[in-house]
Amino acid sequence: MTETASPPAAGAVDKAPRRGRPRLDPARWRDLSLVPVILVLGVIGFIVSPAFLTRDNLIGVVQQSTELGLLVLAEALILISGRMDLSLESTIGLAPVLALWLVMPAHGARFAGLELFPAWTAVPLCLAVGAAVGAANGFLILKLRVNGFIATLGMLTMLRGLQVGISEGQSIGNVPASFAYLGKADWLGVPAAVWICLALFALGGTALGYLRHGRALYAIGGNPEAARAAGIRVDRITWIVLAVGGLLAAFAGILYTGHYGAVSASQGNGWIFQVFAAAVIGGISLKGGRGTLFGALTGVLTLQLVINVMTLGGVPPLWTQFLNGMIIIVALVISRFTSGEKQD
Amino acid sequence: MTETASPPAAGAVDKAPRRGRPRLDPARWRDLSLVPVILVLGVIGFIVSPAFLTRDNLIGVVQQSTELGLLVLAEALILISGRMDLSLESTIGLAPVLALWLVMPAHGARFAGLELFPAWTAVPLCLAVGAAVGAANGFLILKLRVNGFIATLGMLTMLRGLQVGISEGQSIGNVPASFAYLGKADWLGVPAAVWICLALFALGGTALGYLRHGRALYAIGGNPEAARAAGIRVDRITWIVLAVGGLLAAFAGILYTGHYGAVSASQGNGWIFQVFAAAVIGGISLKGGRGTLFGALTGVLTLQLVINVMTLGGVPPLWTQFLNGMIIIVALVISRFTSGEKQD
Amino acid sequence: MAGQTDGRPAAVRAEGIVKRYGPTVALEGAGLTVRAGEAHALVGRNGAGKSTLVSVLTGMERPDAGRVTFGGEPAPGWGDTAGWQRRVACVYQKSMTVPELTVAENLYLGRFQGERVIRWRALRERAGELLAGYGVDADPAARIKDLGVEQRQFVEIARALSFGARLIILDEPTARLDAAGIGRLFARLRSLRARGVAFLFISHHLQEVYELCDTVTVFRDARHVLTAPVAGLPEDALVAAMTGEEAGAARRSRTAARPPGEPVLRTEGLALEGHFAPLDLTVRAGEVVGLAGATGSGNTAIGEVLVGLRAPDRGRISVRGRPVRTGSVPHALEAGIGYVPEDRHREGLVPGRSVAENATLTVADQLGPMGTVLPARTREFARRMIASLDIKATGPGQPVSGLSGGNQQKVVIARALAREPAVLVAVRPTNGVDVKSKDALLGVVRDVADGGSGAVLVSDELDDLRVCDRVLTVFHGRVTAAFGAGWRDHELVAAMEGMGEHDAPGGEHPPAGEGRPAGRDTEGTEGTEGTAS
Amino acid sequence: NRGSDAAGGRIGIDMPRTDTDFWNSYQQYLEKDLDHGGPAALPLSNSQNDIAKVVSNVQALTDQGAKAIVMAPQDTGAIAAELRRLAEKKIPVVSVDTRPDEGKVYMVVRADNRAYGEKSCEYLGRRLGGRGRVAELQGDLSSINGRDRSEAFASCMRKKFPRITVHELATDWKGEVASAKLQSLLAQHPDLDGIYLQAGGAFLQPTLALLEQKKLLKPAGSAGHITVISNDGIPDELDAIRAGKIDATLSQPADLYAKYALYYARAGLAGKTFRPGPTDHGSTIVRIKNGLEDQLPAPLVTKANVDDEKLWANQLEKKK
Ligand SMILES: Nc1ncnc2c1ncn2[C@@H]1O[C@H](COP(=O)(O)OP(=O)(O)OP(=O)(O)O)[C@@H](O)[C@H]1O
Ligand SMILES: Nc1ncnc2c1ncn2[C@@H]1O[C@H](COP(=O)(O)OP(=O)(O)OP(=O)(O)O)[C@@H](O)[C@H]1O
Ligand SMILES: [Mg+2]
Ligand SMILES: [Mg+2]
Repeated sequence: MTETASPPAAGAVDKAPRRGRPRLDPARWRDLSLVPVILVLGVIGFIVSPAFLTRDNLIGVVQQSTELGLLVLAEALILISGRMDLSLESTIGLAPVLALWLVMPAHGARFAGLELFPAWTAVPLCLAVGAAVGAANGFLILKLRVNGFIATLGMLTMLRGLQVGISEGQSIGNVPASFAYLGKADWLGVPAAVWICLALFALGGTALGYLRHGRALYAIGGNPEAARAAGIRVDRITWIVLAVGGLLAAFAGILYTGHYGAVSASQGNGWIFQVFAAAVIGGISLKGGRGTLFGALTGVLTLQLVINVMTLGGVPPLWTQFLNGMIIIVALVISRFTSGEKQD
Repeated sequence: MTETASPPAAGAVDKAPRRGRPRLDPARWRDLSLVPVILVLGVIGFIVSPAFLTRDNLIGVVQQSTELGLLVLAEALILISGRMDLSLESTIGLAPVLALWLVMPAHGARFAGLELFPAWTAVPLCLAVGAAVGAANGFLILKLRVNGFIATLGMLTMLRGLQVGISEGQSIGNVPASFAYLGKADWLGVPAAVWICLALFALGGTALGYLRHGRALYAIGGNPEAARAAGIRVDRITWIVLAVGGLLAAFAGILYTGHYGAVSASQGNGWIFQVFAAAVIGGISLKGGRGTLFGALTGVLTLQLVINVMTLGGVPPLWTQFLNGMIIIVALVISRFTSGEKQD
Repeated sequence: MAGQTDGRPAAVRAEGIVKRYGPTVALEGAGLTVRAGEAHALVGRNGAGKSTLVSVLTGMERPDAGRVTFGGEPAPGWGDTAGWQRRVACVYQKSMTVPELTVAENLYLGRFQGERVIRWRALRERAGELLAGYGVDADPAARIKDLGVEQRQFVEIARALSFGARLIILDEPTARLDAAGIGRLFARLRSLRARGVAFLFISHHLQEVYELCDTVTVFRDARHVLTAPVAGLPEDALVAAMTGEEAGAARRSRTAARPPGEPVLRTEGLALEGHFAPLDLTVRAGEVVGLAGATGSGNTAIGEVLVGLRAPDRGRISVRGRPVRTGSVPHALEAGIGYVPEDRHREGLVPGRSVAENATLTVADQLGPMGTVLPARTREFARRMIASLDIKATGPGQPVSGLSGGNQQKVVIARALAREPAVLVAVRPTNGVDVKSKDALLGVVRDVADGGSGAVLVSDELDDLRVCDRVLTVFHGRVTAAFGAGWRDHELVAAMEGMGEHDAPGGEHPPAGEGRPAGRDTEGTEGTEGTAS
Repeated sequence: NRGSDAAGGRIGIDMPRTDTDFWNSYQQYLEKDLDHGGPAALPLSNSQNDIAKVVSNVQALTDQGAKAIVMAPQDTGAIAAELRRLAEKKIPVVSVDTRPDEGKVYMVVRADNRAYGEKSCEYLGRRLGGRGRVAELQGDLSSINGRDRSEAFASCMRKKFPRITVHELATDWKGEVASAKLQSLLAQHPDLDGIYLQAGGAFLQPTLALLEQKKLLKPAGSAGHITVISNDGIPDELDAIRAGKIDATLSQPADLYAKYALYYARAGLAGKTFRPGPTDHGSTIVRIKNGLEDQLPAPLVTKANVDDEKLWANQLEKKK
């Protein structure tokens, strides 16, 4: 379609309605495109089991979404600025392992650390490792100019291998209390992780909507040359976003560790596809410059609700995976039609 | 020196030197960018073990590359025409299982089929299933216009689930002889799979280079609108390419089954990342319109050689994954610098 | 060259700039000086290095050698984009908007001043006011990608001009504007100039240079060749400086009309809702028919329907008497309709592929037996095209993305001509093409017609329309007038703008496609065409 | 309408995965045993080999009223928090196949994976006469069961058969990776004497296909025979033993896993307690730091006893 599709003649005509109801902006619809899907899932859940609408179950669903949610948050920021990071799924495991390796006692436990730093530094060390991984990705992508998809895929393999090498494939229990706290504490009767995750999404959403550095991500993802011409420091900001992405993944690792009580050797293994699925059915474009964090959040909740409803509904184990895939496709199709936009 | 540096009048004059060295075309370098990597791997292999250069070992490496190679061939065609198909990694398992389910005896063996068709139809049925899966992807992507990455990701999950559901998670041995033949036969002392795979690559390469429908893929991937305006039937050809991709994946499944003696329940599981890695370090662009099958083939061989050399070198199992990831990144960086092009 | 001083300080001075792209030398020791308050034109043939100089002057590209100073001070460091922005604003040749973002945000991209938190409502209001000042009626909350080419161009212009920079660079700003738009732009530029703002203005329309600028610099083949006051410089001399040849024969004027032959293209009741009303058009062999109309008049849509890119709601098309299936490019192509699209980046070129491949895209079935494409024939074919259209490329194997804009346009034309079409449909075929090439390209169109084919030229440029045997003006989707050869500029412009003696009945023009009968409002040499219902 | 009775509450069962022979057989036995009456179970859930899904499934099961849980956490660390939560709710947990590192469990039902490694090592050592070269196809290095087998195998080899060279090949439980690495190793050392397959379900067919292609598949006893010992005891392995293609396997008792998982879950519902010591079904309960473990026997299957009715794979054949 070319611009002639809407010549000024016609343009002038439909300008009035456009101004009259600016809320009908399709961009806004797109963010809500999964809401009907979530409602449908809710109704199905209610039908298949009375346990669905209990407070415990719903809080459980939200809590289980927190770690994946943080990865999606990280990936959403990176996708909006027009890049990709597959290695997030390894960072969520590697960062805690590396941090614990640096602080855990050298003797006694099954997992022998180096005891280089005091135990309370585990959290900051973990976050630093995450940011460093993100920065390393930035180096590969922005300085060496290699393909980001494959570079971060290489990082995914390498970091997972590093984790296996350091931890010798074991899970690490007995983590310092400070490290486990956030993942298992309850604040006001709701897991702390839920509050934190929501706060981070809100923070990110605000930054993307109302701060100039946040808006810059959309410009960078939408047309990097134009962004550069407009005086935005494209490379620097992209680099920062990649580092923040790694940091968020490391933070997700901290929550995971507290939530499940140990750093699992396969922590995050295979999650990256889910991360992409959640982001994209939530309206984030893989080509950059498009989507909101609210949409991404609905994407995460949708995926998690699907699993919950399938479990409550007693789907035969042999067919869960099939159904899971089918529901992803259906959700994708629904979100494509409620948003009314072709995806690509 | 280009013509811009010399007045138009001189245009005819500097045509001579240009014709003298047409081989310095950078596009040609790009296809060879992995050759140095392969050479380096060869030298390392030679150093770590004298067994590396034996005929047995080298043929082994090539044979192990055949199934992955066919998936890469399929993905390369799809990528060149500007699309993606993640579901190939499930098609390689599902297509044989479905075909066998339709032909295997309903009683007697552990895996009960439907016995709807005679045994010799297993191969054509399998290919048909593959093509049908590709066509279904085409429907989602081209008719419903949903995001191809996520639609095929959903298909990946769904098809794998279907395979698990139908096979009840079992491996299927005792496949009809016609089905197993190609994967295990030797022709002229070299596995038939190797000949077939090379022939298909050569065929594909010729089509891309010398047939008009093959060349159309580059135009479609490079700029679909321009291709349409030039009279190329973009959607139809894309659809065919997707179906051919599925068909090739199904064929890889046939080779796999013969090669490893059974249809494994996890056949192809997790391959798709390797498929992308091989294609991209081999010079295929994820954005479409760029790359050659020769490059893709070198990509496959590189990945397989890495594993071979690591095994021969006796790398401790705990560190193989780490090293593997690192080598992918190094190969990517080398191929970026030998091709001299920024990737994106 | 850069040495002349006449008291006024230099707003920008570039000296000895060298820039290479691989083997291509885009600038070789070129330079220029724009003095404060001056309107400075930069002209040159396609690929002379003008846009490259622009990216050097705006800090987008780092030169391999050379120096840039602003008001005597050295240019900001590489990467200090904000620093460059304070000194110079620019409308680039390429679109520099973010399609997914709103008009308002694009206008203020990179300079949300003041407050920490962006106040969108205020921003939209300011944007609305700013745009209104340019006579652009675009909703500030609309996304750029939903805007037309011209509105988009004005957003870029408004952004550049509203910076308050003392130096503004405009790289072919008029290429995507129609006459009215150009008028508005020039009015705005003159008023800025009155306030002492300096311009560097790039255009292939020399009359614009004469209209607007004081000084002109000519680049040729990556080098500076001439800087002179515009006044007193004859156009011939300017063209000679650009081409490096003595001004040859006067610009080719249309050969005397020969009797038109058989009809090659005929449409009956062709209509597309919302774009143009039912159209009956006949193009005869040997005839070039112009469809003149401002942006959005629907003339581009007519072109796109003719070539099958869009399906009409109603109507038939036939070529040489044989009906053509509408809405299918392959069928149109098969029937002998060749097409030069409006936007070469969007519909014309496959950027990563070679000149040869792009030029032979439509004739892939003729380059070898049985669906094969023989590289040797492809190259040979491309060489012929390169030679006959004077395309500047290192060879048939060069990727088109490495060509300058004008040369890319020639590749697109080569692609359309490759099939030796019975009818050539060309939309603004000389978009961004330099004067000499423009004559050449129009000559090609003329030659196609003289060779027994027909041609439809969809354009609003008078230079283009001059080669036509007949010109139909389109306004709001209707053919409002027809002119034979020998029209006068002002008449045609007036008709294109929906005014003048050729005006359709009534001052109000309803949007096309409403189905309101619009009697025969054509007058002119032939009575066969016009809108009917 | 299973469990409409629900006198003592219902049992929640989570399947670790469904894409392997072994776990599918386990599921079939479970369903068969459930049909024989007793306290009913909620519909089975499937955690697809993802520990996070185990936790969410178990929560969904308890939300629906499960009063006892049967699970098979393939990651033994990251289940600790969930076990603590279940302990707080006084829900007994039966862990099948793996022994959680921390958190209270009512009973662990598993065969000893270290014993697998040791038995394999001893069998190979004996058959090879204490010298030679063997390949070990390991699983996923981050799987506890695989690691136990590898460690036990390695330390036994080091201690008892120092003159046997072991080549450890990590495979991620993938057949094609195993085949590729084994092929490379065979190119390097054509004189390979033995192979230890840590998972017959994944490696058996690829290994046999490779040996066949390399003409190394010689009947047991003849010169040049490569001794192969496998693990799992699936029907294919028994067939291969009968055909003389491999020598032995360790039968991991899918039937007993299912039977005693349910047995202990029902006992837990009924509030029964157990003490360490021998059981009535030929196994021993041992105390572990966070509960009890019933160490089920894992018989070595060779040509001599391959047709034993008691082997689960043989019953499966019959059932169909
Ligand atoms: N990114 C690039 N890569 C390779 N070559 C380039 C690139 N940009 C410009 N060139 C080359 O540099 C030369 C000058 O190009 P430039 O765009 O400056 O020309 P121009 O004078 O602006 O032409 P036009 O009037 O057509 O816009 C051309 O030969 C072009 O092929
Ligand atoms: N949303 C945005 N739109 C446009 N430009 C932006 C946006 N956000 C940031 N920028 C630009 O990105 C560049 C980097 O921002 P930054 O604020 O770090 O600039 P700075 O000059 O280093 O410091 P300061 O913030 O003090 O100006 C600046 O030029 C800024 O104008
Ligand atoms: Mg230019
Ligand atoms: Mg131009």
